[in-house]
Amino acid sequence: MSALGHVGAGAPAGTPAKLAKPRRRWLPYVLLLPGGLWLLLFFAVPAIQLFATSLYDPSGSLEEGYAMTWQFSNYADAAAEYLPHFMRSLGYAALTTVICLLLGYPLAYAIALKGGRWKNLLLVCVIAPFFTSFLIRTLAWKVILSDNGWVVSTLNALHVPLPDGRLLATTPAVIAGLVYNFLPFMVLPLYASLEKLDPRLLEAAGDLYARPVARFTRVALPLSMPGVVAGTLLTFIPAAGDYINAQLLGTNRQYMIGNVIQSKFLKVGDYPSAAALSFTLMAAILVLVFVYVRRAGTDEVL
Amino acid sequence: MTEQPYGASGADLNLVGVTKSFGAFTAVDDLSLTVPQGSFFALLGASGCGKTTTLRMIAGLEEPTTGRILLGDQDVTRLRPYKRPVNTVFQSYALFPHLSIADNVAFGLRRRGVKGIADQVERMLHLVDLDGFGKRKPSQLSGGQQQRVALARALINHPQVLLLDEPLGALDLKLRRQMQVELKRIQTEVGITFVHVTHDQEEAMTMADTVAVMNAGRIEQLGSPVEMYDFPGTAFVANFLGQSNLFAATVTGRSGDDVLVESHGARFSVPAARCRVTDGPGWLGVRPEKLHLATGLDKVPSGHQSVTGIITDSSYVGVSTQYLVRPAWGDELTVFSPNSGVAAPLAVAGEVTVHWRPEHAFLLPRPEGQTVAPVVDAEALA
Amino acid sequence: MTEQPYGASGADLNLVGVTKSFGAFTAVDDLSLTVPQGSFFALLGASGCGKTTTLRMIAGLEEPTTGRILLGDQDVTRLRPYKRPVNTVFQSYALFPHLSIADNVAFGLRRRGVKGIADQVERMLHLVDLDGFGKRKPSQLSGGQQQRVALARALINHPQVLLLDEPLGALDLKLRRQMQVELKRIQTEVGITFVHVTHDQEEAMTMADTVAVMNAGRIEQLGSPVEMYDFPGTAFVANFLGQSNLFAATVTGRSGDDVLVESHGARFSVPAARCRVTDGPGWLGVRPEKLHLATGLDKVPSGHQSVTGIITDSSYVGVSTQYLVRPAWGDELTVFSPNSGVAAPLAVAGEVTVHWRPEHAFLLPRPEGQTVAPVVDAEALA
Amino acid sequence: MGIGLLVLLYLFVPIGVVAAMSFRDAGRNAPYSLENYRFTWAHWADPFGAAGIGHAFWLSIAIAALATLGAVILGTLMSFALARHTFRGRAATNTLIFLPMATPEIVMGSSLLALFVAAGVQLGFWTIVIAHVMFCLSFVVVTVKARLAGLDPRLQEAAMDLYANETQTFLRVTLPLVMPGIVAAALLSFSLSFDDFIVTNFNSGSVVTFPMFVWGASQRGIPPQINVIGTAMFVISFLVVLIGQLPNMRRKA
Amino acid sequence: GTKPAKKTEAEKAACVATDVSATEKKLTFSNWPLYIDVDEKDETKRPTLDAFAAKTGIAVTYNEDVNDNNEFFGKVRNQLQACQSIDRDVMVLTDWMASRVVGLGWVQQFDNAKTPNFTKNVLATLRNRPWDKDMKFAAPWQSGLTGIAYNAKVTKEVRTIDELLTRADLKGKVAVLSEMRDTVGLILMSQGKDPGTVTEAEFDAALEKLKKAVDSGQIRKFTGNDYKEDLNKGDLAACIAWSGDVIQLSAENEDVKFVTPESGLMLWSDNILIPSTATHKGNVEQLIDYYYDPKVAAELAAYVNYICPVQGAQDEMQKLDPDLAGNQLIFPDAATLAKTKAFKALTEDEDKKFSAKFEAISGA
Ligand SMILES: Nc1ncnc2c1ncn2[C@@H]1O[C@H](COP(=O)(O)OP(=O)(O)OP(=O)(O)O)[C@@H](O)[C@H]1O
Ligand SMILES: Nc1ncnc2c1ncn2[C@@H]1O[C@H](COP(=O)(O)OP(=O)(O)OP(=O)(O)O)[C@@H](O)[C@H]1O
Ligand SMILES: NCCCCNCCCN
Ligand SMILES: [Mg+2]
Ligand SMILES: [Mg+2]
Repeated sequence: MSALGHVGAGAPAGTPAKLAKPRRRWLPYVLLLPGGLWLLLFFAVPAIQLFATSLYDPSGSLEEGYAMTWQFSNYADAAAEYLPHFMRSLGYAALTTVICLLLGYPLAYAIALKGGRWKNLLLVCVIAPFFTSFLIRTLAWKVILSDNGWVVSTLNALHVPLPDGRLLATTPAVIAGLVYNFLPFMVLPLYASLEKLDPRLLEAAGDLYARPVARFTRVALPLSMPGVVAGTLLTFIPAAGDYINAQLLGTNRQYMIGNVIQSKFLKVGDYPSAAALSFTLMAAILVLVFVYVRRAGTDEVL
Repeated sequence: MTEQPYGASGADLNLVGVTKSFGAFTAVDDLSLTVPQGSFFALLGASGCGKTTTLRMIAGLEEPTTGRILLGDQDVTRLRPYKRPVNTVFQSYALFPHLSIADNVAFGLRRRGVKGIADQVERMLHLVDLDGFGKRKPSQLSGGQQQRVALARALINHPQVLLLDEPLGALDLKLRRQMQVELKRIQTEVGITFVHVTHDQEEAMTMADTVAVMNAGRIEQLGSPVEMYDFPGTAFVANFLGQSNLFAATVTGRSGDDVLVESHGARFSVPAARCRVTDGPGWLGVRPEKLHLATGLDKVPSGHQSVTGIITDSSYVGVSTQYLVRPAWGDELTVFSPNSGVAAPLAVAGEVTVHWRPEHAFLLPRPEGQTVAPVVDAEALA
Repeated sequence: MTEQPYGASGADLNLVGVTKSFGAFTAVDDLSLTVPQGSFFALLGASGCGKTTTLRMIAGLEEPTTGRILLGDQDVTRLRPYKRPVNTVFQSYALFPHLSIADNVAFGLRRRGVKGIADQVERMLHLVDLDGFGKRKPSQLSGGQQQRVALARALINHPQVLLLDEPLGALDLKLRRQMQVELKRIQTEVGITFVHVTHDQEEAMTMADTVAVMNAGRIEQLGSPVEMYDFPGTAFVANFLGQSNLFAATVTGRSGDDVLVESHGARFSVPAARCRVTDGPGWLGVRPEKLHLATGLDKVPSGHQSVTGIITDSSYVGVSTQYLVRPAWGDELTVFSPNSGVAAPLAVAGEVTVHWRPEHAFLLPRPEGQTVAPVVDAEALA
Repeated sequence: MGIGLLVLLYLFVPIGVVAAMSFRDAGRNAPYSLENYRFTWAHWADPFGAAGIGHAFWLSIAIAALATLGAVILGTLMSFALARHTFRGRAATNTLIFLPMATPEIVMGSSLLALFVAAGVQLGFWTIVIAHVMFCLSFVVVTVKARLAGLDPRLQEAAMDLYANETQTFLRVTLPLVMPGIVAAALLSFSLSFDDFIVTNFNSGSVVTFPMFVWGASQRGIPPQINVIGTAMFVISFLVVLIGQLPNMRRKA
Repeated sequence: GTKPAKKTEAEKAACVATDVSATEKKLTFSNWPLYIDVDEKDETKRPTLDAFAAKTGIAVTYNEDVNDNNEFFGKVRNQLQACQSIDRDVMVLTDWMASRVVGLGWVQQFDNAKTPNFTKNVLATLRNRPWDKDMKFAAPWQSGLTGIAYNAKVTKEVRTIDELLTRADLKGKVAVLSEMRDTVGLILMSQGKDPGTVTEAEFDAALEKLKKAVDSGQIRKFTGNDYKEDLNKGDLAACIAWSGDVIQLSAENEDVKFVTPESGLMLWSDNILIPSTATHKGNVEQLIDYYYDPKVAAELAAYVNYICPVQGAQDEMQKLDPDLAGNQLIFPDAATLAKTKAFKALTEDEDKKFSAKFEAISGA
């Protein structure tokens, strides 16, 4: 299981191993062929086709058919109309990522450095809840956060201010759901990189007058940066595209861009605009990822 | 909060009855020790005997189960590591891979909020002969260079005590000797207390003022290297600090200042001053370089004691030739014969007489029934 | 497929003009070499000089850029590794962590479809003194034990040639000496060709019939260890194989069988038979153990040559005491004085005369203008 | 450490609710909550008692198994190529592998749907498998590649030195050593596939997978058997992984 | 670009699947939740369906996977358009969606000769509807009413749409239906307008009212049939809901109550349709005929509490449960029906425009 921890943490230091000499130059291509074709066919081609769809004339309909009119204005329209949803998606995803980091770091740290012989067991504890279907867990959250549940009544009794006196169908509930569902995507890569952290470096820092806080900020954190980067990406990206949490735990005032895309595709049937929204989302995420990875200075992250 | 007087004129390091147990296992057992200020102290012992644990307790990385650790008259037993005027050079260097060399060296000062660090770092890098390397990352340095950075990183804090945990363990022989000279020079220059842990008894002996040999969590013997080598306290020390030829012997009597012993049917004498036991069983010991070879009993100088045997192996190691000689009773003797160009090499399978001066022998305690000298087997202990 | 005659009576290993380049960098440069069947051959050289690359080409893990490798009269240059009657003991053992010790040892035989392996494995484990360890996993063994498994795993195949790439590099001094004895014993018992790479010149000298010193991809000198130590071919070898004191000198003339040289204003002589150059600049060299100390010029035996200086350091290393003596011109001399109990130790800062017999000196080539002897700095090469 | 344990507790809270609900005795139209709790074993005695649930569950297991198999095989081959060889187009391949991870599920699901419809492929079991292999693939490559990169190449050299040819070296040494990485990748794939709703929902046609069943149930009233299966999956996965780890733990102990 | 989805007659004909009913005694049925009778003692049993199976030997796979017309349409449209099987032989959709699917040519005709009960017993009001003049495409499953439901445990009675959309104590605890015709229809009526003749301006005014409620946070959700869970639990205090659902719920949870708003109720019906790619048309015909037997219809109505589309069922109900036979929500009389309105049949253009406006408020 410890290898599970390597998810997204990137290759450990060291150059790729080479055996004797590459006698068979064609070998890598043969190895790549099936998987590569799969990705090309079922990821790249659809993506390109989706892009084409995003440029159809939006006045068409399924019934009437669509005409390709290179309608770049679809993008402008989508962006203009759904800017709040975009901002909300990115905002929620960012907040989710930050909270996941704050929760996941201590957990990964504890498992990696204090876990000892319980390491694997603890890691299993992180993963096992995720074999219970994600929807079931989210429904369980609905029970826990229910307006008439004991959590809300306790908080109310303690006069903790809640939005409209409830938890369900509020922004905090959506964020909580997102955090819960994406936490393992943060913990696993973090664990992988913290596991490689030499505890002697922490001791050395202590020996060199670093108090616990400095030990963390000056040594542990910078050294686990690859894990932080991988974890934030693996959390942020799916969170930004999610719609289930907003739908089950929020109201339509919490709806994210995913809800819009989903409804356009599956309910309204406005394909060009749905495709344009999809592509805008993908582009926005890629740009953010690119900038982030650059700034974090870890190029070979994934 | 009261800051430690970093680099203040130090005081002796005292360990008083320190014990450290991990569960049921006692790694360090009621250890008491005084290391005078400014001295170079070496801790020697087989793998797993508790050396690292001792250092870690001094550094504050491990808390003693019982006992106290004092620096001068301050009790530091329960002080957090970052509050102790003690620094460590770790076995594996433990350089921060994400920081430049200069930042590594500056680390301790920065944590203490010292200003104007650049100058000090530069001077320190100069001291360890690494001028101009400040901008590199640790991975861009060779092993020996990294070792010196680890040293600089610790030294720059002017600790009262510097702990060195096998800092040379990973280096090859040549580089190791070079670094030993360097270390000794720096210690003499800066004059702080060094506590140096090593596996290599030659290293301990060349560098230290005082050597302590540890065995299974306790100190077996402690003293100046010359004295301990010359007249070890136990068979363990005799075998651990250099090589020894030990014969199972029994004291048979006394003749003036000499103790008389019998071993494998032959009779020998040892000056009483060089005997740790004066009756009952004992180990009669002589160092290999104190043994000389003669081609016949008649060539043995008068006053020397001797044993005759067959040469079973000879190996030329440049400086000296090492002979193995098997006497009638079996166990081989090791003889180092210096290649100073005086005598011609001897042939394997020939008969020789091994002889020594009685005052080069020593007599050590031997538990009744033990007939094989305690061998230092690092593996068995690891 | 024609199988190799595994374990067939071997033949000499021949490297003919072998060169290996990695891009623009030449790691091994036109190397020619013959290793007689059944001999113990040691390859010595600083880090990065091409030792591992040479072994890898013999094993077939790397293909030479040019040149040929022959086993007897079979050209194996382009044979895949698994078709060569050659096995390797890797520097880091490279034991298969997922297989038990017995399965590790049996690996080679299984691949060749040999039957009735269990017996052979048991015998081999016995040979390396690991009876009863067959069921363990490599991670459950100590370093020294793992090393012996690596050896058993290779030996069981009865290769014609066994390559050993610093197999003892990771062990501590004591264990290392122990394993050296073991290796030598096994080689004598099984009688196959060993090619042994090491950093440690003392190891090379004690174990090998022939030693080759490599420098920057080429063989600097090759010969019996005793001869090479006694009369090295170059200043590099003189410094790499043990220590040497080298004075920059110039040949001034000849007197009978002696070559006369001048160094730092003093005049010395060297027997012509021990001179690699007979005119122009040279290095006058004497080994530290061939130097003797006298407390005054009058105490120097007749026929000896001498230099007077101040003792700047002395360190007791048990077997001998190492003195550093600084003559008038500055560069320190190293003198090893055996602690055979004959002479009393000398005090630091005292004046002494260092003397030697002319036939213990040697004269080596020195490029015009070079005044500092080539130092062996593993770091600089790493 | 303390915070870590609290977070772990947080991860377990909903599982506790699911487990509790799996033992709740309540009528079909009773509110889905822990109020008026009465205990019963009945649902555990008949976990597939609700109409359609058993079918959906086994369907999801089958899909996850196939998707895992496919993704692990394709992904392992790819990671070997990427970790062991330098070749033209390596960077492009890396990007192609990274992109699906960087693409929100909804975009992947919808574009794939458009492809299947345009190509006239009948939506259903196989389109789900295809989609799942596609999005699991990247995770497999990343996981196995990391393991491979940490693998000592000298072990393979040692094998060749000991008379193992390329195939034997791969089967006897490389594969067993990469196994933990592959197992981890498989576990990850399985859970990703088994749990997927978004992509599946787009490409399932009329097939109902377990998450889709749950989704439907959440809209009309949740049969208690869903909680039984949810709890059982948790316990089983926990035990499987734990048993797989036992030898490991003992060694470390 | 893409081709129009509307099929030509030739295409329609080409797309109709071969009927294998003769050899395969089974069918798959997609329906809304709470639309079938369930055995009180054994919740896995459905008495009328089981009786059908016993009588005809046809095994029915019954799925409750229709939650919302648009959602269901969205799920199957790609396949139906591509003339692919959706693995369903029966789907139940509301009038307006049924009309759309019929218009697209995605369903097959059934043979009236094989459904004598249907031809004979279907209510007069449900005959010869404009989009199915010959009664060959759609057989009403149930009709129903849309009104207000509330949970008395969490709130006091909610009497009007205005209360629902503005009452402060309901803030954040109100749901309306994502079914545009239901939600907007009720609002129109609360504004004194007739949903049957709605103009664009009236529609916009109604949406304005809705938008205010959304923006103020009064409305928590737009739901399909999934309001049921939250209302039952009390996370929703009140919502727009369908009559039969609420009555069924109240049988187990007496806090849940149905209210007829003073301004009136919406009336609609849901229809059995046979997708063009369905392969068990013959079996479906038997099913239709079976459920149009007044006795069966009464049995079903007694459980689901929706308006029964079958003439003669009221008499059968009299025997079964006289209380229910007089229930206005199941067998409404003329006076009750006068308080109900059906939503106008929108042109394709209107539909698109209205849906988009409604979706802009509800979907995001
Ligand atoms: N955290 C621990 N838990 C249990 N036992 C420990 C722990 N740390 C050390 N030990 C045991 O204590 C003994 C002493 O260990 P220590 O590291 O001090 O040895 P050492 O003398 O430094 O050995 P080496 O020369 O191999 O570094 C060993 O037997 C070791 O196994
Ligand atoms: N694959 C390679 N590509 C480029 N350079 C290489 C490669 N392998 C070895 N070298 C270079 O060739 C030279 C010789 O390497 P080799 O490993 O043979 O040294 P070595 O003598 O075994 O050193 P060491 O004692 O440190 O093991 C080194 O400078 C090394 O950097
Ligand atoms: N529980 C059955 C609900 C049926 C609702 N049909 C949709 C009617 C839309 N006006
Ligand atoms: Mg240690
Ligand atoms: Mg090497």
